[in-house]
Amino acid sequence: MSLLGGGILKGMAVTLRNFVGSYFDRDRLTTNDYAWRAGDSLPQHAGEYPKEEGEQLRDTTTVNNYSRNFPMLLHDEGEPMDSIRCVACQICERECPPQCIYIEKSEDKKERGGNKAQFYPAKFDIDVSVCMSCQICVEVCPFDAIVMNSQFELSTPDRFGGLLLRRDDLLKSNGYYHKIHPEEAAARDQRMAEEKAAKEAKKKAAAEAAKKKAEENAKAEAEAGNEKQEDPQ
Amino acid sequence: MSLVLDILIATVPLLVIFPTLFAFTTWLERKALARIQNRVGPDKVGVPLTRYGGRFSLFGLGQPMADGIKMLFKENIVPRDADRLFHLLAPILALIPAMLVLCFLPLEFPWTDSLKPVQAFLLDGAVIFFFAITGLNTLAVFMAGWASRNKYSLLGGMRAIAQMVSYEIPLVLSAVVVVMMVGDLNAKEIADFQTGGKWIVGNWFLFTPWGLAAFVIFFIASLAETNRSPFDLPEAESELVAGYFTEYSGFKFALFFLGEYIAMFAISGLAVTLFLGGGAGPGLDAAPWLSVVWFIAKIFVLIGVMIWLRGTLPRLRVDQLMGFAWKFLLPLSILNILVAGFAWHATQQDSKTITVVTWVISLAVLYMTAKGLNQLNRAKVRPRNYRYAE
Amino acid sequence: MTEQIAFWILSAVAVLGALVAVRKRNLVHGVFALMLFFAALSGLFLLLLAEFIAAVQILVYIGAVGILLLFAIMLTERVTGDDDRRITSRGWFCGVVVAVAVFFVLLLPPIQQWPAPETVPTPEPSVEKLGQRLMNPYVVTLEVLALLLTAALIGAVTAAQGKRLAKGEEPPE
Amino acid sequence: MSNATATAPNYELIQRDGLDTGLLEISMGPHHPSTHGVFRMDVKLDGETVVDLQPVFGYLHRNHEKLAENMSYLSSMPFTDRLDYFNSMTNNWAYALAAEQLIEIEIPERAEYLRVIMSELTRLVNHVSLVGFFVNDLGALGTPLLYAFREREKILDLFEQASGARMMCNYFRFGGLRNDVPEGWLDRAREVVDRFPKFLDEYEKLLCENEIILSRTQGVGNLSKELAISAGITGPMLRASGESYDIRKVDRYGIYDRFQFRVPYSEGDVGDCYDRFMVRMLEMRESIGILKQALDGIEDGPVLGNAPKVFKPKPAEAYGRIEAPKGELGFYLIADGTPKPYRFRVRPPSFINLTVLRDMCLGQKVADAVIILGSIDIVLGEVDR
Repeated sequence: MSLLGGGILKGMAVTLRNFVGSYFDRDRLTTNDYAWRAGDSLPQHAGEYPKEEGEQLRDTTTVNNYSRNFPMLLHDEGEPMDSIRCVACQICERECPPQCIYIEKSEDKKERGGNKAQFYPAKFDIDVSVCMSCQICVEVCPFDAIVMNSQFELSTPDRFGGLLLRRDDLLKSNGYYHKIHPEEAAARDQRMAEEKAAKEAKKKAAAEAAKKKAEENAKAEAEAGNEKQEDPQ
Repeated sequence: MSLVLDILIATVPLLVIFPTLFAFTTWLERKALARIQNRVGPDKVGVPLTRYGGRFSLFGLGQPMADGIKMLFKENIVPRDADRLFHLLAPILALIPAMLVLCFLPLEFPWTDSLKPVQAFLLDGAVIFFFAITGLNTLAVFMAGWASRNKYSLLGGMRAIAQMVSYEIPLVLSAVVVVMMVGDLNAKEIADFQTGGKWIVGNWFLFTPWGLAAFVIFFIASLAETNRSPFDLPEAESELVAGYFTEYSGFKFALFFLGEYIAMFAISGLAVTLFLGGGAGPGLDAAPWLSVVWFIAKIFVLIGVMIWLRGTLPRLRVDQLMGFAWKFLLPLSILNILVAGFAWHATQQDSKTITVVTWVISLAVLYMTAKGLNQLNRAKVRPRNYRYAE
Repeated sequence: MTEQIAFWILSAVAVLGALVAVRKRNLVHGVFALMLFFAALSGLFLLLLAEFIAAVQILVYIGAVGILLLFAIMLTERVTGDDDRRITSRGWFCGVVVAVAVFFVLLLPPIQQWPAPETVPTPEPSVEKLGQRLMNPYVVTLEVLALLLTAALIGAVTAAQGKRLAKGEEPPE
Repeated sequence: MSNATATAPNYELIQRDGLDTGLLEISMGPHHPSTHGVFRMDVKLDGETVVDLQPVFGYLHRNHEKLAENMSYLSSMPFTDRLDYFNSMTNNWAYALAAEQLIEIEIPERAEYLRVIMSELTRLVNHVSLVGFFVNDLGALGTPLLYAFREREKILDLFEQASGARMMCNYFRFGGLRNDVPEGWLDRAREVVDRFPKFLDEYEKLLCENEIILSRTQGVGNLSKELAISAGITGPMLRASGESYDIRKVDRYGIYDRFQFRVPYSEGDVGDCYDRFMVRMLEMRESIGILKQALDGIEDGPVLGNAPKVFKPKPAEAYGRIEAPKGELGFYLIADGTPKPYRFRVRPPSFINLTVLRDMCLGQKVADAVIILGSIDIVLGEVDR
């Protein structure tokens, strides 16, 4: 160090450069308005509350590949409750780390989307004041019925009831899912289709095998019957 | 009756201009610090306190007004065990000396010449008075620290006393150089002494070796006097929460804030008077009232540097702070007085060569001393080596 | 007229400050009252056009003596310093006698000059003249005083340093 | 640690005759501006000198270990994010390492690379903001901290794009990662990594030569090598005391044996705040080197082996440890054949590094106690668990 206080002067040069740079260099000024980043398709003041009476709350879903906030229940095309994927198996309820999911299984079974009749959740509540957005429920769900939403503007004046999301609040269509997480949704749909195809193939194979087996069984039975007849013990 | 009128004419401008400047400075500081830190700073509140960011926001210039209103309406909390009287008096006592010393600044308002009583503020011993009254600030800080009945406050108050008492000495000693050169304690005389000269700045004391050294010492000491970073130990946020005003809220806090900034104006004003030629500047012949503008502009240059320092530097430790005052600034300022004395005699000869030689020698002596003192004080600090394990 | 008003206000404040300083049991309050007295005194000096003395009054008495007192209180009185114990005033009578006596001694010069001369020569005190006097006829005194203060300063530094233990030496418990 | 009567080893006792100077007891925290969370130091001051210090913690105790013993292995993963909430990725890794030992599972190549990338990015985030916080504790009004956060923001954006969350990433899974990074992510990561050295240059210019920082940090909070080793200190703090111990080199977990990198450590035996600060600055450069190699070496492939979501490991013990940015982070698991661990124990680096706080602070000024705490680098989520 040659100069008296040289280190301090160097530091001051750095701060001066940042001071000036913050006016010209986009990279230096990273502060942006709430929930808006360059390139996002959101309006600039996405996160601000309605400013005047009657002004609508703006769409505050982030469109980012894996962004996640709280879970939602998926349903396929049609009336939500007619095409809900959840079968109330309660795996997510059991695995949820902060235990924020409450499910009540329905009494009756309901047929949906051409599949065979299944139970459905009579009650499916998520307490978002407890939920920690960890996505474990999504991962353990064997039916791809629960996925992460990215709607983050959930503020409410009612801190008990308002933060307990009911089944009907949670139900979202697969189209909406495709809108907020296009890549992930596509991958999931593809996998589901593959699984379904595989399942059907398996079913077919199983059916064929069963048929074959049945034939064999019948044959064997016939043979056994013959034997039985021959050998009555 | 005319006396009352005169007093009003003399004081009201000070009472109006400087608090307004204070409001502006809070905005300036927040904005500048924000930009230094790559933030945007206040930009929402505009004229007249509009909510729409960007529409009438005017770079957030309405922010000080909003802050002030907020401060006024906040609850005034006094700790149960606090000394209520002193708790109330401390912020007032902090403001009074700061406002009082403003009167000693050689501000030449356009109406000053026509009215005699204003001149009464330009006392013969203005500089001495300035230092005497600035010192009263210490008491307010101590009072606040003691009356709050909070250990952080008390520590802050003790730190404030120690710091201000220590830094007053280099502050005064560096001003002595200028007083020696001018031969007068009158602020107006000192400012007038520096007018003229080449390119307006020729006679400024800043541009002499001893003046430069004195200015640097004065500026550093004034940072400490006004509790500015890097000497903001009495209110050290990371150690003492908020130091002596930990227990202050609402308008009392605002008064402390105001007092602190007014003290900044005052001490910067004195620095301008002593070293930067007072209200000297271009265009004074055509419009003498410009001198006020120049004076305040120079104050703002100094305050800008203070803000810049605040955005850059960490804080000193308490023992280093005292060591810096007693082991570095004090010897240097005493030596500076000696140098200035010799230089004054040498430059009386009115010979260019002797002047130049004196300047070079003074600069060298001052720089070497500063460097030597610096080395002495920082004996422990040395570069370290680091190895790498593969 | 204005000077009269100012004089009476300042005098009242000075007396009040002095009384409070004596009577108040809370030490810190007492010190601040004393400072109020000093400030009022400085104002009185200013009224007499003795501006240098006024400035020095503030600088030395409030800035130095007062703060020294505060330091002393802080160091000795277990941090807070607001001890509300009653002051036991044995021998208050002697105290009053001594006080009155001192007061009269102080009054002696004006009493001797009674009745006051009609025309008091208006003094023209100026800082400049004071400086000239200090630097010309009284320069030796000034230097000696400076030397004394320096000695005091060095003494204070040595006293403050205390006894530093050599490395490795056990602290006496 | 609780021996309150012991005289401090480096406290120069100054005798004052005849003055009754009481000690000032201050409770710094739990809502003090610079105790880095809900941490409390009961400090006894002689003037401004610390003569005794008791750390008090537990305000943030969340029963992490007991909770984990009552839920399946996978369900504990998001809770590990919350231990050291600055570095959720490395926490995930340490836990995944431990659990992977129990179920013996193959990890795909790409997942290993991404794990290294994520954890080194985490190291950058941690060190750069730690230095910012540290200088903030020194009183620098947040300027370096906000520069650090500016850069951290870019890395957190990467994390969000990959995992969906900025801080609570919950990204690692037993046998790999939860999902692959999106398209173009690696290019963005490379851009961030390439720009980082430029920022570091500026950062060093701002901080490393500043006389005030030098005089504030040198000789403050000395930690000798012996004490550091015997107290179990790990991470940059140990390396600042002069021991070149780094689990990335010792264990070579993951695929760290494939990368060329060096471990900076202090030459002397001082181990003061300055050393701790500098070691972290130097470590960031090495992390950038690792990141560049990893970003060059990564290839396409699956990221998750076929690990079951819920599993019942055979009764066994496992200890998985990594070099977290703060030190050795270990997870100790005992499986008993049920889907839940029988014992779940965390070895938190913050907590163990904090144990020497008193030794370092005694005899220093109160302002130093604050920066010593800052230089230890604690996160209360991990200290209290």
